[in-house]
Amino acid sequence: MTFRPDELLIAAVASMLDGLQHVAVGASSPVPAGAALLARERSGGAMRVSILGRQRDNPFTDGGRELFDCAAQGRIDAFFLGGAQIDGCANINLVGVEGYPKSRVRFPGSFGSSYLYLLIPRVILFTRTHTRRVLVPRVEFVSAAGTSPPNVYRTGGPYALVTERCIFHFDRARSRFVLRSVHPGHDVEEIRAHTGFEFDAPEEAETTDIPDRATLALIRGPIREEMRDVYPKYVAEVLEGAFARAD
Amino acid sequence: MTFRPDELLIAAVASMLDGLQHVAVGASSPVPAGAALLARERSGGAMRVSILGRQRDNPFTDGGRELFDCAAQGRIDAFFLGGAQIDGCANINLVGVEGYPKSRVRFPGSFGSSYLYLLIPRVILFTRTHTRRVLVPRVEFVSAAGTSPPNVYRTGGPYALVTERCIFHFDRARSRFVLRSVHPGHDVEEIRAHTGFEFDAPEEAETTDIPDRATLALIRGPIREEMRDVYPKYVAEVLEGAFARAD
Amino acid sequence: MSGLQADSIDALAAQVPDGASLALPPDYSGCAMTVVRALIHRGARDLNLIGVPQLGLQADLLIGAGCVATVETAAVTLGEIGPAPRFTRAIRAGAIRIRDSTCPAIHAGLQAAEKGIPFMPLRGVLGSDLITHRPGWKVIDNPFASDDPLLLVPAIRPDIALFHTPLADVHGNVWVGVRRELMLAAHAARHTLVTTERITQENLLADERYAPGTLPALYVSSVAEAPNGAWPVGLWGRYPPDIGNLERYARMASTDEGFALYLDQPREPAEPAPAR
Amino acid sequence: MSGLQADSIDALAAQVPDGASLALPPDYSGCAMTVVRALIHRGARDLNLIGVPQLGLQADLLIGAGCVATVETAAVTLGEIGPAPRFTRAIRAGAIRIRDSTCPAIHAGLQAAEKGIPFMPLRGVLGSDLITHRPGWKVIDNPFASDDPLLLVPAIRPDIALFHTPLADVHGNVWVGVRRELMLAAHAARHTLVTTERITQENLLADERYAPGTLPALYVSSVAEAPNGAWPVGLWGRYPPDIGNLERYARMASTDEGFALYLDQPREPAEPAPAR
Repeated sequence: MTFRPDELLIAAVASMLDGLQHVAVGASSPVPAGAALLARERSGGAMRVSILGRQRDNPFTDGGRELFDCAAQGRIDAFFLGGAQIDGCANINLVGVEGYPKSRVRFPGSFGSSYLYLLIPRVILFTRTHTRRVLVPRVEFVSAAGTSPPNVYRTGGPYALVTERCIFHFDRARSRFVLRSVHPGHDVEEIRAHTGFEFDAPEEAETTDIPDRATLALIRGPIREEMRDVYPKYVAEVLEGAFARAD
Repeated sequence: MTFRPDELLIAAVASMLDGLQHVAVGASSPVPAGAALLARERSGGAMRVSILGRQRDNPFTDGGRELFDCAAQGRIDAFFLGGAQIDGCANINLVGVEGYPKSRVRFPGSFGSSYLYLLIPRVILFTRTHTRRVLVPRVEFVSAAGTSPPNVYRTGGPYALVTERCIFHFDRARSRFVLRSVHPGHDVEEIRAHTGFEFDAPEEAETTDIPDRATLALIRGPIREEMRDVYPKYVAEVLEGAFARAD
Repeated sequence: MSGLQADSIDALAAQVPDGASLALPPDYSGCAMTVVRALIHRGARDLNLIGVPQLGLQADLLIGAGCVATVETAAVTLGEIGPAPRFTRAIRAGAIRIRDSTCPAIHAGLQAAEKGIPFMPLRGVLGSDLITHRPGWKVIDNPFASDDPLLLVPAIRPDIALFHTPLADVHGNVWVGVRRELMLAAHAARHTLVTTERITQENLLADERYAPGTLPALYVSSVAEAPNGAWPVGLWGRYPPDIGNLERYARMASTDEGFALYLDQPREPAEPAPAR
Repeated sequence: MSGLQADSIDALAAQVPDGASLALPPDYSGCAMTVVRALIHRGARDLNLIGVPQLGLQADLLIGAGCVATVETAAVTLGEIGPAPRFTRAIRAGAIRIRDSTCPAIHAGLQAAEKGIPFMPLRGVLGSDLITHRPGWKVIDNPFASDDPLLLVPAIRPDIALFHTPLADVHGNVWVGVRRELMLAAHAARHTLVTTERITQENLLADERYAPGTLPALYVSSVAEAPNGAWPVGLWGRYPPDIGNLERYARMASTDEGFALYLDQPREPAEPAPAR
């Protein structure tokens, strides 16, 4: 069955969420939001999904701080972060490159990443762009630290890194990414060529699961409809856009 | 003009509040509440009065902690405290006597006194009962400290002590009460006899001002009416009760 | 809570194990009296009560019934009705362990738990004997200044917060209105049990007038409908305290026998109107 | 506020002196854009912006207009529209001093000011370069444990909090709904200035549905009525952002000339419908 690249990404991320109780998603993250909604659908509604900035799925009533307090209370199981730079130790940079504070290229800022990365058990890094400019040996500014010394209070951290080309798992003990699966149409050689940090890869790389018929029906049915009011442009252009090339 | 003892007390306390911006009053304090409402009336409504536990005059919307936060922000100018025991250094005991924690006589507890006493500039101690059992040389348990060493952050403290017999001013520099005025019908001899702590008194003790006609009209008019819904019993039995003996 | 089925009072009480720390509001804030009576009926033991920030009838009943090991509170009082007789007696007898506190220290401790931090700094309080008797409290030198002693109170994380509110919805969202100390207690506690006057079909979070005063279901383990559920204390904006019953309680609870009688029959048996 | 007279936009702007620290919300929370434009018109200087906890168009306009000395924030962004062009450029040029933070550190700093305490402990953040660049932040050893490093962020007490809301009343009470970060900012700030869509005669504190989302007048210095006052950003529950205008802004603000032109004429001149 043909599928769109983002349908594969949504399905792949959703499979990392199955069984969790509460998944929170930042406002401008359509793929994570889609994945969380898909996982909730598959849980029969047992999973709680909080989409920040969305009136309907935003359960918070105690101001901007509640998300952070809630995470520190241990009531959020998974969250998503991106990074203008991500390095091999899973450090992320959302601040800027080429100098600080006078950065030649400045990004918006760290938002809540510096905090949530340490407190939410399963943080999934998502960056569509998989190039050596994004996946670097060492970030120029650590917005949020991928790993911490053993005496640092830390109840959470990086779980996986999902890109347009593949999925890495993060091995916290070794502070190192491990290639878990390569999306159909991509290969390890290509991934090595476009990844600026070192990572481990098995002899034989697995292929990322293609979304099955039932999953696609959910994405193209209730999930797409639920997403339409927050991400109208994304739904129209991507989730109703071109299919992936057939391989 | 004849007046009731509590009309004198209300007028005397109100005169300590004139010119302030925000006066807060605990729930079960009819004399302080009456005084605050009288002072507000005389301010032409410019003074803000917050009566805790009263729906209408309780401006707080952030839960029980807001009063305390508000005090620490410096937004409350005056407050009232009582004490099952009050000593000559203005320490107050709201916890118990004859042993701790196994007190033979236990009072409810310190409430917010331990905190507010240090943070609200003008704390007026009010205790109707003026005996050696209440006004003691040294409280058996310090719920809230009357004075602090110079390095302690303290923006507030005791201002005066008002009883059924007289008014003391508190001299913070000397950590000592000074008799300011004696209510009509009482005298310094009597006050010494019923006060367990040492205090200073001028050669010639002043008499507490008798409430003037305009003040009495306010108390017996709008103030009494405003108080009726929170303190119905007090208004009926005291503010509409017997007059003071004529002297 | 995510189920749509409201629970029973007994089901709520069953979620309070012996030995639990139990955060309860004062009489004016919203008391789940039906659950308190169910706990007494069950013979709950060794509860550690936490006043948010003070306690009233609920504590006096539980203490009198022998359900309580410790009490952390800024006060225990029946308010206008007078002192709390069973509390006063238990203190005198040394039957409970009291952890005297002050309102802002309890709020601060709950806020520390809410924020997942180990302690909260607090101004004031220095010089109070409370500090002498609370070895868990620390006075440090403010690291942002010099010679500036500062109290730190440790986080208070109750096992359970229990309270009563005017309104909840079928999704488990609970309207607490301006009684935000209830929301704070729920954020701080591991589990929250709620009784409510009424459970509505409408989603409270979807109504912009109700959402700001609503505790999200996320924090709520169970909700049970209990009309008049705060009786004999009152519920803000809904009904006043039953002063007659409270005065009857205060009288009866002054003796062990009277207290036992009250527990047995909290409501006065209806009497025939006196013949004339 | 205790007066019943609503103030003018200019009267509000006049209460923001040059050099003031000014707490502003992000684009989704309620932005008093009319006052921001009045400040630019006046040529305000050396403002120290504080994002609650991040900033958007307001900051980009003020920075571009040269009104800003420092910015303390978790981010500056136009959201979906893209990066904030004047901010990005000012950083590159070193024209403003940036104090990079993270959302919970700003909330915690405001909470410390709200509580009148010198600092607030905060979990997380350790290992972030933010700490390296914030000499005002301290890492101490948690006094309640051993070998447990803990970040302390100092209180953030803005001179002024400025925001826009859907509703206020003639008494100066301001309804912020679930946008409680606005209430926090007001508690923390010395003065609070508010523009609002509508000023009602009803006392919001007297209505149990509105009171829980209402900032009491006690904290409010001035209120001005400003219908559509958040334009071109949106106001939650009232109107969406004017995406067309924001995209126009992003395009124009990519050059100095375009930015000056936009300031001069934020609304696109009405064009005749193209002839067909």
